[in-house]
Amino acid sequence: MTIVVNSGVVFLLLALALWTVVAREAFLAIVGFVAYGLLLALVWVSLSGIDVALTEAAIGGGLTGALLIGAAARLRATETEARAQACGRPTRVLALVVSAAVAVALALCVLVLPDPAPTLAHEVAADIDATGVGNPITAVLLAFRAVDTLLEALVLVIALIGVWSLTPDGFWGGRPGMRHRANPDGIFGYFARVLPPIGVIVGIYIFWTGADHPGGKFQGATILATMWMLVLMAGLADAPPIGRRWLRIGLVVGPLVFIAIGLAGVLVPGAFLAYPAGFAKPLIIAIEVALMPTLVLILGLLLAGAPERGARP
Amino acid sequence: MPDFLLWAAAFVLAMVALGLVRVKLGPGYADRMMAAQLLGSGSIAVLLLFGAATGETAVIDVALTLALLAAFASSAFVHFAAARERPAADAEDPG
Amino acid sequence: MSVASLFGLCAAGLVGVGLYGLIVLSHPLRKIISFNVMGSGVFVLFGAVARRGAAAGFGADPVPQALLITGIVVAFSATALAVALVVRLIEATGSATLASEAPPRADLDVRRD
Amino acid sequence: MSVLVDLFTCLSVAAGAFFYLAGSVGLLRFPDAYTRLHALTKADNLGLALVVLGLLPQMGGVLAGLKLVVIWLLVLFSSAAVSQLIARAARRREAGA
Repeated sequence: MTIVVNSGVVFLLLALALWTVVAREAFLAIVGFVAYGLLLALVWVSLSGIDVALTEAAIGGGLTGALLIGAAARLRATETEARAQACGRPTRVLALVVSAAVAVALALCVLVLPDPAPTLAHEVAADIDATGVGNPITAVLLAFRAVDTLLEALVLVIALIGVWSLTPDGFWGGRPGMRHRANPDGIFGYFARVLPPIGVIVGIYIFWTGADHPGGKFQGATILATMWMLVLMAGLADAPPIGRRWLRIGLVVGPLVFIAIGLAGVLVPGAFLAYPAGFAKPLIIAIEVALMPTLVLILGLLLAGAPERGARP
Repeated sequence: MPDFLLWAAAFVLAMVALGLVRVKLGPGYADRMMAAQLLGSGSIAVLLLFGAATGETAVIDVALTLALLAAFASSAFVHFAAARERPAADAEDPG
Repeated sequence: MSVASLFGLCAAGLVGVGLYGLIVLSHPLRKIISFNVMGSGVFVLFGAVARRGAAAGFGADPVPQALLITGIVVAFSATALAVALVVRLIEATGSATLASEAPPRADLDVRRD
Repeated sequence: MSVLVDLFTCLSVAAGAFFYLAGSVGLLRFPDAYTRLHALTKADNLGLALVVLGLLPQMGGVLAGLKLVVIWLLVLFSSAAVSQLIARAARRREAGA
């Protein structure tokens, strides 16, 4: 019976993917992409990945959509020029052949996947009690494969440095993005005053519930970051100058605590990122709490873009 | 009972698909900006029905996140689509 | 057909569609969107593999799922960097072309004020 | 008792699904953006309300039920605000054109 819902989801998903490719304007393509991202959350629920569904709903639907739509609004003037350079029919046919071949090859691979499938679920089930957390995904992210999560946090910091390095020389240390002006007494201002308090509670709830149920720091941090951006878009507050000391400290506190706990693991249990027996859960919570502000700041500032005005408001 | 809820989920999904036809046809920007809203309320209902049918209560948290983020995405759509309509004094001047 | 194979085949289709858009579309922003569609196809494929690994009371293998969460966040950060690069490129050169023979504008550095 | 509860769920969910149908038909058939917006926001919100109402007795605990109601209120609030914003943007565009 679930097959009817799932087939419907697959059909809509492929239709929306085609839409994002064939749409004439970038704005329309992004509308399709956001709808596609929201629908992907349904896919993850069907694939028993509630944690992934939460991440996809937050990042795929909301954050990426807002990032793209902001860029599209600024780049609108260049679209006709790009359309004029569209590639000719031979290239299109060749692209069609190549991408169809890739799709068919992948589909064949899906059909011949080994049976029974290899799985690490038994190992996770055997060792999850030692970590003290109930959610297997959190156990993998912060205990069994903690080094991946550490590197991911570093990737985020480096991406932000990459975005900031695009700052024009005169504006280094200035405020990212453009100053949004909206009537603070208008509907958007009202909306941006009422929604963030609710969003902050939901974000912290999703973060906190991640220890034992689906949820966690990435999902919670994304919700908090979008609420911050909502306040900025409504013109109720301005983005901080990137030179601020508290900002810089907030950006590195998470990875530094993570690395410090990892190095402490070298001394006591004898391996990088190993937790002493019985202390796994408090250490995991310490890392998560320290990573939370870093993730909120980085995700929000990635959305805001490179500085393009001075530090004065 | 679960079967009925799944049928209802499939039906709502079909209705969302029908609504998306309008979004695709346009003609105005307003019709396009409705997409995130349509998908928001539709996919929340599908998620809740699906979760109730399969007994997966954590799906409610996904629906909660979706409700917040769909609201954020649709307001961002309107904000940026409207910002580029206004003259250069407002948003188009990077400094 | 099982859920995993259904979404696995869907993922293959998504990768194909995304790849086509990545090659054919000329505006860099559109290329980024197509690349994201292709990337999500890869994620769904990996998710289908995780679903097949359901065992020990879990609905799916938790290790690939944790990697997927990492992957989605990293994909977002890469997208943000790419978008920032495109915005800066277009504001510096006034043109959306990625073709290498396009002459750079002489006033490339006027913004250094 | 349980049969009655299930019947209530079925009726309420079916009524909710009907309002989704009404919303989509309105979205397709109404003549301009404002009436289409009206069809989408009002009908879909009522549809979601009925679906939530029907699912409430199926939820195991009070917390889950409370979250369902919060979701509905959130959607109600955001679609009320966003539909206003969309309508204003459409109006400005008309006035400007």
